[in-house]
Amino acid sequence: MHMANELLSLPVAGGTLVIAGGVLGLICKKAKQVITSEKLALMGILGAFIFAAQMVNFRLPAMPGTSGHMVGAVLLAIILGPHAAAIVISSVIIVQCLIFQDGGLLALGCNIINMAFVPAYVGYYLYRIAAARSFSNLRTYIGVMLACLIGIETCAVLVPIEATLSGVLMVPFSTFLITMTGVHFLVGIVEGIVTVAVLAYIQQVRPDIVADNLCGKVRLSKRAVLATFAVFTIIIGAGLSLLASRMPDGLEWSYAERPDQPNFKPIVSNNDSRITVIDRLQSKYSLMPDYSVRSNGENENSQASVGWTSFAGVFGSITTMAVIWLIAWILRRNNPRTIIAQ
Amino acid sequence: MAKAIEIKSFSYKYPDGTVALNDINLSIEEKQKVVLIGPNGAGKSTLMLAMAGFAKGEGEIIVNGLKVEKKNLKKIRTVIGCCFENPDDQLFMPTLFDDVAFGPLNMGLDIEQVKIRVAQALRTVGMETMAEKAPHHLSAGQKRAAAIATILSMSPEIIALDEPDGSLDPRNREKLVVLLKNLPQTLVIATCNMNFAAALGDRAVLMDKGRIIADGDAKKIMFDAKLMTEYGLESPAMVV
Amino acid sequence: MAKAIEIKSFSYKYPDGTVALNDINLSIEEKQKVVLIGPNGAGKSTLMLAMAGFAKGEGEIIVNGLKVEKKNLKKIRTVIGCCFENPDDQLFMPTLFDDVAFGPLNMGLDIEQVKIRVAQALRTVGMETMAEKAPHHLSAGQKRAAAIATILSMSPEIIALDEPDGSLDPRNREKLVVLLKNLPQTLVIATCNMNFAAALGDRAVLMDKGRIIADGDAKKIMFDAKLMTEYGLESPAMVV
Amino acid sequence: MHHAHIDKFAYQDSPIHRLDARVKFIATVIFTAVVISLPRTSFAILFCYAIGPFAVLVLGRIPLKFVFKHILLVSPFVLILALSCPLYDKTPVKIAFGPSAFQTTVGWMRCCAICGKFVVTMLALIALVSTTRFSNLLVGLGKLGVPKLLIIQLGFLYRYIFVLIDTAQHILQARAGRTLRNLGFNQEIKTASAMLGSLFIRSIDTAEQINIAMQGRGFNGSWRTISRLKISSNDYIFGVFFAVFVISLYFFAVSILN
Ligand SMILES: Nc1ncnc2c1ncn2[C@@H]1O[C@H](COP(=O)(O)OP(=O)(O)OP(=O)(O)O)[C@@H](O)[C@H]1O
Ligand SMILES: Nc1ncnc2c1ncn2[C@@H]1O[C@H](COP(=O)(O)OP(=O)(O)OP(=O)(O)O)[C@@H](O)[C@H]1O
Ligand SMILES: [Mg+2]
Ligand SMILES: [Mg+2]
Repeated sequence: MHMANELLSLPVAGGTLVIAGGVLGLICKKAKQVITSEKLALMGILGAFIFAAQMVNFRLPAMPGTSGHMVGAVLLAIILGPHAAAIVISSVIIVQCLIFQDGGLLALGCNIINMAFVPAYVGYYLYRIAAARSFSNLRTYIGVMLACLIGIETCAVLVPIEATLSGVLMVPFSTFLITMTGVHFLVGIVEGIVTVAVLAYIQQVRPDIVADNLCGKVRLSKRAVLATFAVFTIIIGAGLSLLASRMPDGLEWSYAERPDQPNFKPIVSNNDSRITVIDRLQSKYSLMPDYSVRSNGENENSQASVGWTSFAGVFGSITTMAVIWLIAWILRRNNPRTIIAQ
Repeated sequence: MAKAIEIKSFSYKYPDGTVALNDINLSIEEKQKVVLIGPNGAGKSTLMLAMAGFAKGEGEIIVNGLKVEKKNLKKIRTVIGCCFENPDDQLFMPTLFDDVAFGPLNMGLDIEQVKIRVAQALRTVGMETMAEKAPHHLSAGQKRAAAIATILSMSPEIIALDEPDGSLDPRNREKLVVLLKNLPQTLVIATCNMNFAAALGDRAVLMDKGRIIADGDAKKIMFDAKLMTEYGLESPAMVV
Repeated sequence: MAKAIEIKSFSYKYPDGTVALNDINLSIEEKQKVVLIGPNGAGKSTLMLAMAGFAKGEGEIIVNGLKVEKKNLKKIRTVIGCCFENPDDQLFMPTLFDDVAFGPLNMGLDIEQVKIRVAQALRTVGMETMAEKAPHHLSAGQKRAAAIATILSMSPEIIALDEPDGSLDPRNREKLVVLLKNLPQTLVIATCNMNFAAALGDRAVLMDKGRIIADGDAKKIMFDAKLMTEYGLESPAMVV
Repeated sequence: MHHAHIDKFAYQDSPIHRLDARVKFIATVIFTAVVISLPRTSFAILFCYAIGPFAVLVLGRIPLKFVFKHILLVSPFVLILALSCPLYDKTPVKIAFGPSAFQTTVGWMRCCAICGKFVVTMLALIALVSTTRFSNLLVGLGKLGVPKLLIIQLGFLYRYIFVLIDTAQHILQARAGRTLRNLGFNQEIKTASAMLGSLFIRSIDTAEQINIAMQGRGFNGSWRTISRLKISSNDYIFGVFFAVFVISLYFFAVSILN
């Protein structure tokens, strides 16, 4: 789920970073009026809670490709309100990047937009709409489920969009999209269940801490669970049949190039006009020019000289690194200072 | 007598490199009451974790004839019941009853039997009126008692308690001493309160810096003033 | 002598209905060292909270001549420094330095003065080399000392500590006794460890069930075996 | 409480550790930007860029084994996506490398470039994080204009992640100690939600205690800290080295490419 630097191009990374930074600045300014000093510690601790909750979660159905902090976004938005939640989750993402090196430094913008802003705001407002002023169990329950599911799916849609805009990956947009939304559908359901469970617990023991009071009572009644499963079976069934009809599209990559049929025209390749346009845009706003890949037979001579330059580059670098290491080793041996590692 | 626990040159290192246990050799007979004493950071808690199979290190630990390793863990945990340092961590269900019933239910007992066991365990620690309370509404001492009840209800053959006397007032502590003294099971108790240790144990194991420093008769070790001061402890003031 | 704290028929009820303090009358003189003793759930911690204005109940509390009420709270909190039970909750900044500097900075002192105070407070508790450490790198005893330093750096006229001896081994506890005994300020300490209480206090206040049972010379109260046993405590074994 | 192993190297001392957090942070951002904007099919230049973070790691006395273990730990998502490249772009290319030349596809070249860039930017990030105390990084970020509210949040997070992770682990241990057979799905869910709930309540209680502690020390809404960051001559030297390194490599790369 965490975008890495390498899957983004500089313009996309920079752009999202600026957007995320700007929005975050605005939110912070705005939130200053809403957030009382008593709430500061609560926000920080709830952020840490999301980290810790991942550990407890591991027994639940496996969630491939996601990090558990997704589980928190909607929950926090409901408890703290969307602004504070956006700030808390952004800080969770920054800590994941800076302490656990999960997600790249330049990809922070993308990650914050995908995993903090979108689930917090989309999720919160969906929840409010679905559960507004209704005191029925079921509606709140469905509101939370919908908020989690759609919040996460939106974020699952954003990842392939950003990647395609960047043009680094060759995976066709549709394939990437289908995979991501498929996987995150399951994740969303699990997230919904967990969120409802925690909310139900809070409702029981500490109803006072929720930002503007839960709408209705959240309780995992048997009927509600059954109803959800019924709805999801229908959705999954419908989704599957839809997917099946679009299969050739989704799987086109497997015969994008067919050696057994020399005349086969790949449907998707980098000849795709959209991708070429993006590519051109890319190289224009990149710091360095992209060089066109020289295909077979073209200008053997220049190819060879490039070969030697890159050879020199690689070996020169490796030698330099070895020398640096050696010098450091010798210095350290002659001057064994105690390391204050704790 | 049969051996309840046998530890053979066991060492354990935390992921950050701290050597918490260093070549531990210890064997505990059945029905013995052993107190683990030592200053803060000696490795008492870590040794408890290792006995229950939560700390996989070098060397061998054998509990009731079963080697502590992945495939035996389930069985070993029916044999040894551990109650760790912080009672808050021990109580994770919504009510005290659920918490005490959690173990017996998992043992596959039927409901009637579970209920009997829960009632018994709660009565033993004097909490029978609080079964329906939420654990986070209990006072510190009550939480401690409840945590011990969660172990008693499983009636394991070996009971291991880490600082069961922490944050208890003298009366509750004394109650605990009486309770523990009368238990028929093998008992391993870690504490740095010497009065409590002296009241409980027949045998004392003094640890420091991950090693066993002394092992033998509880009175003899604990009244060795020189030894105790050297390791930052004190002799018990009186035998309660 | 001037009164440091005066409590006049103060009562407090938790939101769930538990009456934790019931008609408390207490007055503490300046520079007195008072220990609050009592069994689990007596109301010691709640009384500490009330003194610092965190538990608004019926009755009156006057700290250094100031009535505890909303408009005085800021001033009162520069006068009384409270350190509650769990040191992990007391140390909330990324480094020890920031933590110890937090109070003085909020008092509006200038940076140079803050630095001097931090250095002094850390030296007093023997942690001057650890200023740049993150609290999660400290041991339990070090955390305890650090939590006390965060209070000392504000040099409040009254220092209130809740179970400062918890989870310390005898050596570390003794260090703490020496440190606290040498503080010039008014001291209010809650504990249910009688040895610790006897070593520290001139005056003891015995509480149970939210009431004050006895109040007077520490030695006299604590060696009154009948009284102590009645309220679930014990006489201290020796004066350290 | 004892997860020192995640950031233990940040507490060492070395010339690199003594550099100002801001300088290191900005350098890392620029370096990452330059590396990800490298051509998507070039691999050799990455090696040259790797020299930078490598030198910093070595000077900062960070064990390389630790670094690579960490990179492996966070790589799966990128790796999967990178490995999909060869499936989609099978335009054949011939690559010359020194004396030898071989046939491959653009997809593979891209895959290698993505993985290579991943490793190099990770090296840079780890070099930053393991030579800079998080507290100093926070102060630095604050000075660079990151909103205070966010800095406060980051501080709390850093402080309490370890506490709560420990708590979660303890709860899990307590549960394992009393779980003697496979529970049914229902029971599993019920227990998990009870555990999450109890963890949650503990978190809230902690927050309340912290709030009391903060107010007890005179906190009234404005967050004050002392900055102990100072730009020294060492920082200028590092800056010059960094600039020379990046700029000269840039011209080197451009000259290769054209
Ligand atoms: N999770 C951990 N990671 C790293 N080191 C740890 C961890 N837990 C404990 N340690 C270290 O291992 C050593 C032994 O710790 P342990 O908790 O076993 O001591 P103890 O005897 O129980 O002390 P106490 O009386 O304070 O409970 C100590 O030096 C401690 O700092
Ligand atoms: N948050 C709370 N909600 C309801 N009741 C509480 C709460 N905290 C404490 N109590 C109750 O108030 C009473 C006094 O508690 P307090 O914490 O002041 O006791 P104490 O003397 O500090 O005990 P200990 O020695 O265990 O620390 C107890 O009966 C306790 O159960
Ligand atoms: Mg221990
Ligand atoms: Mg208390």
